[in-house]
Amino acid sequence: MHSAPRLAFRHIGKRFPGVRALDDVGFSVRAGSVHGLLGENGAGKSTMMKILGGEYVPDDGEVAIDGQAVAFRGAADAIAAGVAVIHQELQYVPELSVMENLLLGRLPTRLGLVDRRRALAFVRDRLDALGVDLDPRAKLKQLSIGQRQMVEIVKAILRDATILALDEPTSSLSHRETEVLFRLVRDLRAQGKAMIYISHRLDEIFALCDAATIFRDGRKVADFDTLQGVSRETLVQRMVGRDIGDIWGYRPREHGPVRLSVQGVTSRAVPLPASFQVRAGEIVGFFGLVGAGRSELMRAVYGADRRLSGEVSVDGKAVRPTHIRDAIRLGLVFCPEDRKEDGIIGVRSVSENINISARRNHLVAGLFVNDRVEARTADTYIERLRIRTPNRRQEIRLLSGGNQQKAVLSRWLAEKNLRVLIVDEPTRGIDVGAKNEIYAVLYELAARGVAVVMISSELPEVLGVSDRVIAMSRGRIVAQFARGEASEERVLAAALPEGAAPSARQVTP
Amino acid sequence: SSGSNDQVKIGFVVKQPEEPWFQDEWKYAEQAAKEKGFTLVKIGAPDGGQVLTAIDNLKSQHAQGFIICTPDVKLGPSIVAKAKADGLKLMTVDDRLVDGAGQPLASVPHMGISATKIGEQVGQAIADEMKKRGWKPEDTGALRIAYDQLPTAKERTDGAVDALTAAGFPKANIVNAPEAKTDTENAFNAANIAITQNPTYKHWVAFGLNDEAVLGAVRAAEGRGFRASDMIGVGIGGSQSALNEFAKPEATGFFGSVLISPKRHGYETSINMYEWIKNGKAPPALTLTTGQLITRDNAAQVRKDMGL
Amino acid sequence: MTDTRATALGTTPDSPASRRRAMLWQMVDDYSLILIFVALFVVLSATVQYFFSWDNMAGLLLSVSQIGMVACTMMFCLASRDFDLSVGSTVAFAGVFCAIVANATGSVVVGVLAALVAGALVGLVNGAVIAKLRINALITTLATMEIVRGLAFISSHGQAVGVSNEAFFALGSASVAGLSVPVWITLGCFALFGVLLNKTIYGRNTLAIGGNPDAARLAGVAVDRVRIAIFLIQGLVAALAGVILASRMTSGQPNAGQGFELNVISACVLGGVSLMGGRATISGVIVGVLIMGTVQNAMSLMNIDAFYQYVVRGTILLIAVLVDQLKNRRQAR
Amino acid sequence: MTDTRATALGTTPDSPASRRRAMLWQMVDDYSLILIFVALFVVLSATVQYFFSWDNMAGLLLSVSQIGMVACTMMFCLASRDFDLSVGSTVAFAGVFCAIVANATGSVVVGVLAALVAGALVGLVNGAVIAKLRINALITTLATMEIVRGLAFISSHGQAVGVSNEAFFALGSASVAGLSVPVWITLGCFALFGVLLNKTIYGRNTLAIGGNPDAARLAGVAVDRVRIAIFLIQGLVAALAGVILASRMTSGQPNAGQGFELNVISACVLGGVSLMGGRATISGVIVGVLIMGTVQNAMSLMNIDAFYQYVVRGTILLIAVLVDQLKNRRQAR
Ligand SMILES: Nc1ncnc2c1ncn2[C@@H]1O[C@H](COP(=O)(O)OP(=O)(O)OP(=O)(O)O)[C@@H](O)[C@H]1O
Ligand SMILES: Nc1ncnc2c1ncn2[C@@H]1O[C@H](COP(=O)(O)OP(=O)(O)OP(=O)(O)O)[C@@H](O)[C@H]1O
Ligand SMILES: [Mg+2]
Ligand SMILES: [Mg+2]
Repeated sequence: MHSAPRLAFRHIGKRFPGVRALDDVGFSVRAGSVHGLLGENGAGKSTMMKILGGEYVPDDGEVAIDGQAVAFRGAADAIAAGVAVIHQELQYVPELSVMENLLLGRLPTRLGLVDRRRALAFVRDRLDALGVDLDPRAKLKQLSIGQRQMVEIVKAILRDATILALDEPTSSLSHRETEVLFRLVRDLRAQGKAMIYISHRLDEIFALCDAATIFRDGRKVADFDTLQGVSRETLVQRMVGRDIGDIWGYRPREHGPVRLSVQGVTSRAVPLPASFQVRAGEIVGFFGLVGAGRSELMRAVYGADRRLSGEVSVDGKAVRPTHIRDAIRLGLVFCPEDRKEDGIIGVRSVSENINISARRNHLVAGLFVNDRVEARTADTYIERLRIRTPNRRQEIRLLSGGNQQKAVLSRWLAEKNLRVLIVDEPTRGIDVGAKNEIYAVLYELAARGVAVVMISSELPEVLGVSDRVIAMSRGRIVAQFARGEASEERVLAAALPEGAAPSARQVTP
Repeated sequence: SSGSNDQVKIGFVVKQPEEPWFQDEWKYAEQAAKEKGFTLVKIGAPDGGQVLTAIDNLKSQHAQGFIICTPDVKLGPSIVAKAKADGLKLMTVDDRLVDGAGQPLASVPHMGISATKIGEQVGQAIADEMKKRGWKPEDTGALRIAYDQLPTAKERTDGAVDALTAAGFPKANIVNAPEAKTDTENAFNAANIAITQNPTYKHWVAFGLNDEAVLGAVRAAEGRGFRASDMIGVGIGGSQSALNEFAKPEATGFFGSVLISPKRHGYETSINMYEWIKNGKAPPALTLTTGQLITRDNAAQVRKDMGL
Repeated sequence: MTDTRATALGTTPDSPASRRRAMLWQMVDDYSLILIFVALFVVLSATVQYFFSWDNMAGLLLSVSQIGMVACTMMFCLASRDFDLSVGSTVAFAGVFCAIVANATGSVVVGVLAALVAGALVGLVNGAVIAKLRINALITTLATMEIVRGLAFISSHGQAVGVSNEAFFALGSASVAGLSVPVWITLGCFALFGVLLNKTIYGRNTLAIGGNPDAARLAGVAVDRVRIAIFLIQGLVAALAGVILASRMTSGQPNAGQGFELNVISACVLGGVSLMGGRATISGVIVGVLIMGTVQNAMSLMNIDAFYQYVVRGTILLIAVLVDQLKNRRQAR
Repeated sequence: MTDTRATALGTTPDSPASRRRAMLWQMVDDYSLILIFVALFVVLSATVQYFFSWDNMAGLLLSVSQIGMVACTMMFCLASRDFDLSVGSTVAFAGVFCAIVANATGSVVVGVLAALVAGALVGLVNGAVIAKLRINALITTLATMEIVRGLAFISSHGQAVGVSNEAFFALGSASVAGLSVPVWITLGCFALFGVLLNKTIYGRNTLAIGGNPDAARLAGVAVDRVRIAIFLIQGLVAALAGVILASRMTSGQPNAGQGFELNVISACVLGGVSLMGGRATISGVIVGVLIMGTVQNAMSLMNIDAFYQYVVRGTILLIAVLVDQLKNRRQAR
């Protein structure tokens, strides 16, 4: 296994206004191997991949393929050189079909016209061969996020690239889809491809990667030729620069009276009535496979989707069905899962994104924004959640994915009159250190008497953080477990649609 | 619009349906229709393409003939050809069609007054009033509120310039003030700048393609301190804009307007066309009307005399 | 976002009946605008005298022929998330320029070719400035709209330019199989650009660029080149429309086509082309064009007062999109 | 936990010199359009006779006063990712309506109020249709543009409506401290809407909606209400502009304000307001308005031929945005 590196980064440097994203970073990737890339949010991983994909031109240094320096002047150059990058922010065309997205830029033609039949046959063949279950004619906008992500992955694979970079490919994948992906990656490795794999889930790194590099603050802090014998703690320590003892840090709390009461709620996406309650100081974890309907249920509770029937109340006060502002005024808030579509306001500053909702509590004369208070709030959360940004005035779209997530979360933490916090996949795309911070924040809120609902697709996280676990399957609440009773097997067995054989995803951050 | 095929149906196509002038023409044509019992189809066609569409439309409705004021006289050959192809009798009003070489199409019966003629009348009226007030031409500037994009507008203002210079007004004192659009506000801005450029003149006169253009110039001059005694604006059309000025308690710089009778143009042409269709009596090949200057003093009387 | 997932995935097992119902609705949705138009057409045929006659239909088609041609290319432009205000000026300039060149050279063919090249050039400039210099399409084409209109006035001295060569008029007035040449050309454009949009790489790339420019670029689509091509073709077709208009009017007129751009864009948007890019169908555009033309035609036939025509036109426009919108309401969460 | 601060700031410490340079560039970037305008102004002052005179400055300001007022509200409209083509018609209708009501009641105040209410109503209809019925803003306001223009013609029978009450004319022609009332009102609008945009929850919510309407809604912004308010205020201000125009011209004219909407939108876009929403500054809009007015003014002063004015206007527009764009090129990649 001692071949020369297929791909090498040499002394790469990249600056953005106010940010040094990469500073003299280099590492190399062998053919037939998967190279893990780790680091905190904003460490520069995605920037490196964009350089590899020809999107950015590095300020310093070079990329070399087979020892030969290459200078990509656009994505097309990278593609021509056999490089395929799967980006963290999915890049698909919602209105086009799976087939067209997969073959975008290289549709087959006959007599100048697109040969749909041949294209469909080709795509079907390849999908079958890869063991991926997708309808090639469905439009991308009709697919779940996980399926869209699968399309991205397949798109890269279909290009027959020799170098493949996957930037947090599993962040929205279901358990089964993740297994499909792992199998694909292992096959590709066997075919001798050089791959870079970015993830915040360390067990994925251990499961897949042959070697690894760790970035911190735009610099390389560690290289591992092999991950044999390397411990999880070592990686975490090198990534965040400190020890994180018990990642969950759970402490039992007293629970108060019922804060959030949901009775028989239905919506267009939640056809069967759902009911549950959460007490003050309680953290309830919602687990389910992707598509179980957790997000849809919570959207209906919040009023983001029209509630067709049922009652929602906070401290006994009813929340009207379509009035988000009502919910917020009563202290019920919801942090959505789709960061890009429903979360960030891209062209506005970090501070704006944090303060947009809470600002109504400190208006001057009921109309004027209190800039001083807002600046303080923003800075507090930037420091508290370690949001990596040059300053609070930076447009949020320029932040790394994980840091955007932290800012959106801050928006809700900043609510003064917070009584019920519903967070949907709060740690998606977030690094280990920051996860720890977020859990700490959740506990602190709970200790203050907030009722917390956390949706997560990571079972260990649900089990590690929740006082109570609710399992959903096919749009229904199917089981509840007190903290003591909840085990991976039991929760998973409940969440799986009957008949499907469980093989628990061993995810611990 | 109902009726059998032997009922007379006449189209009346105009280039600027929103203009008061054409509204009036239509009004009087309607009066003729009521008297004679034929159907009048009013269509606005602001550009060449729409003229052709309008003619097709008339054919579909089984009209037998139409009267048109075209947006561009050079459309002549195509309008004639289209009318012939669609089997419609054709008369023109206000603007006379010309052929490719710019010569009037004598074969098409026409009633109107040439744009140049009206312009000359305006120029003459201004020259007369200047003489009456005893202004020295050297001290007087003339605002030509220009909109040369529109051929009629150019002909009108050029006519005024010709008449003014013929009356001894120095050509150098004529200031071109092009307006970006043909509304009062744009005329105002154009005039305002022209006045800024020529701070030496003691008096101003103004003319343009219509009353609105002159009104803008008058307002601009007022803003710069030129009151009624230092300003002679003469518009074209005798529209409500002009009458509003005359109705004001104090005289303004809007001295007068050359009124053309929409009644003759609307009523007579329609009657002529009706006779032509019904009784085969061809209208006179050319009827030239004249404009008449109305001022504060005689506006009411003149309008009454014209039957307006 | 979440609405149609279930259908595509086919994981929620549907009964055949509900599936059929869903498919029916899908059809109604897809063709709702066509249905609206058909309803409008039937009502007008029944109530408005002379509306449903061959003469009137031929006239109606002729009246929308210029808009129809350019709507095809505007569809591409909007589908790629761009915008073009300069088409009206190009129509005018091409007509004038064609007449001038034809008069100067004595050859109609040379005149027409010169006008088409000039139009393509305007489009090329638009496209290059927008794609390469990355200037907002609205501002760019607003600027070229002014410039090209100016050129039309300058080159014609503000006067209509008559053409002496009779051969020129055939283009606009000759009639084949009962329909005039401009109508045939427009039908040809519908067919051509329909195929281009749906069946060629060019069309699919256009939709991809409009749907997500970054995704298209990252997939190796030559985004800049496609955008430039879109504008270039648009300029060419606008010039063609201008030449035909000049031929119909037997002269090139520098102030022709004012407000043309808004009509074309409205027809497209009415036809369901999204201003946010990525969504366009040729059938929608055709119907959009026809609705616009039909309403105007019917108003003339009904002898509606010029002032009231404004109100009627606006109201009908609103009603058409409103009815079309109902489907989205039904789909919404 | 020692490195918390460094991470939070997220920047590797730069040298003071490079920091200062970066800040300078930042300033140039933020104010590039202002710099362009200042340069233009200086050049014109030095080369064009009468340009830099009090009379001309007062005239220039007066000539952009109507556009200036409405550009303020259009800024909000565009910032929230909407679009309004109906303002020109509203200007005309408000002028006519004000004159009619003032004549009928004999009270100027009642006339002005009636016009303002009518304008607000037009805006309300726009806003409600767009926000509640979710119809595309372009089509909606195109429809109301037609309808309202029709109403202006119908109510005035196509004629200018003179006002008999002399008191009415003061609004347009009285002069305070050397500048006329319309100019003061426009300056007031700049100040008011500048504060509204930057300092109030209304402005911030507008920008948030433009940036991402879905996210804004989930964050508790009353999206529909804000959008309706934006259109309502725009209608109100357009009506105010119309009343002032009528007062300046001493009569309400139904054909006023044609093409007004495009001028206003261009001024905004020129001033850096993004058509994609979420980005707007009042300083940019002011400069945009001033550039438009200055170019027109200077061309007239220089006696540039009307036909060439089109070309010059288009070219300057292009150059202004091009220079402004250079900063983005410098930042890219
Ligand atoms: N276009 C840009 N302009 C300004 N700053 C940028 C830009 N792109 C990235 N950055 C900054 O560069 C740094 C590195 O970002 P990058 O996306 O590479 O991080 P990452 O390691 O992928 O983080 P995550 O795990 O959160 O995805 C961040 O601080 C980010 O804010
Ligand atoms: N992979 C899928 N298979 C079937 N239906 C799906 C799938 N993905 C989404 N759906 C549809 O969307 C609904 C819920 O989607 P969503 O993925 O948001 O659920 P979720 O439980 O919140 O899962 P997650 O938050 O992990 O995405 C389901 O009820 C289903 O109709
Ligand atoms: Mg990243
Ligand atoms: Mg979910």
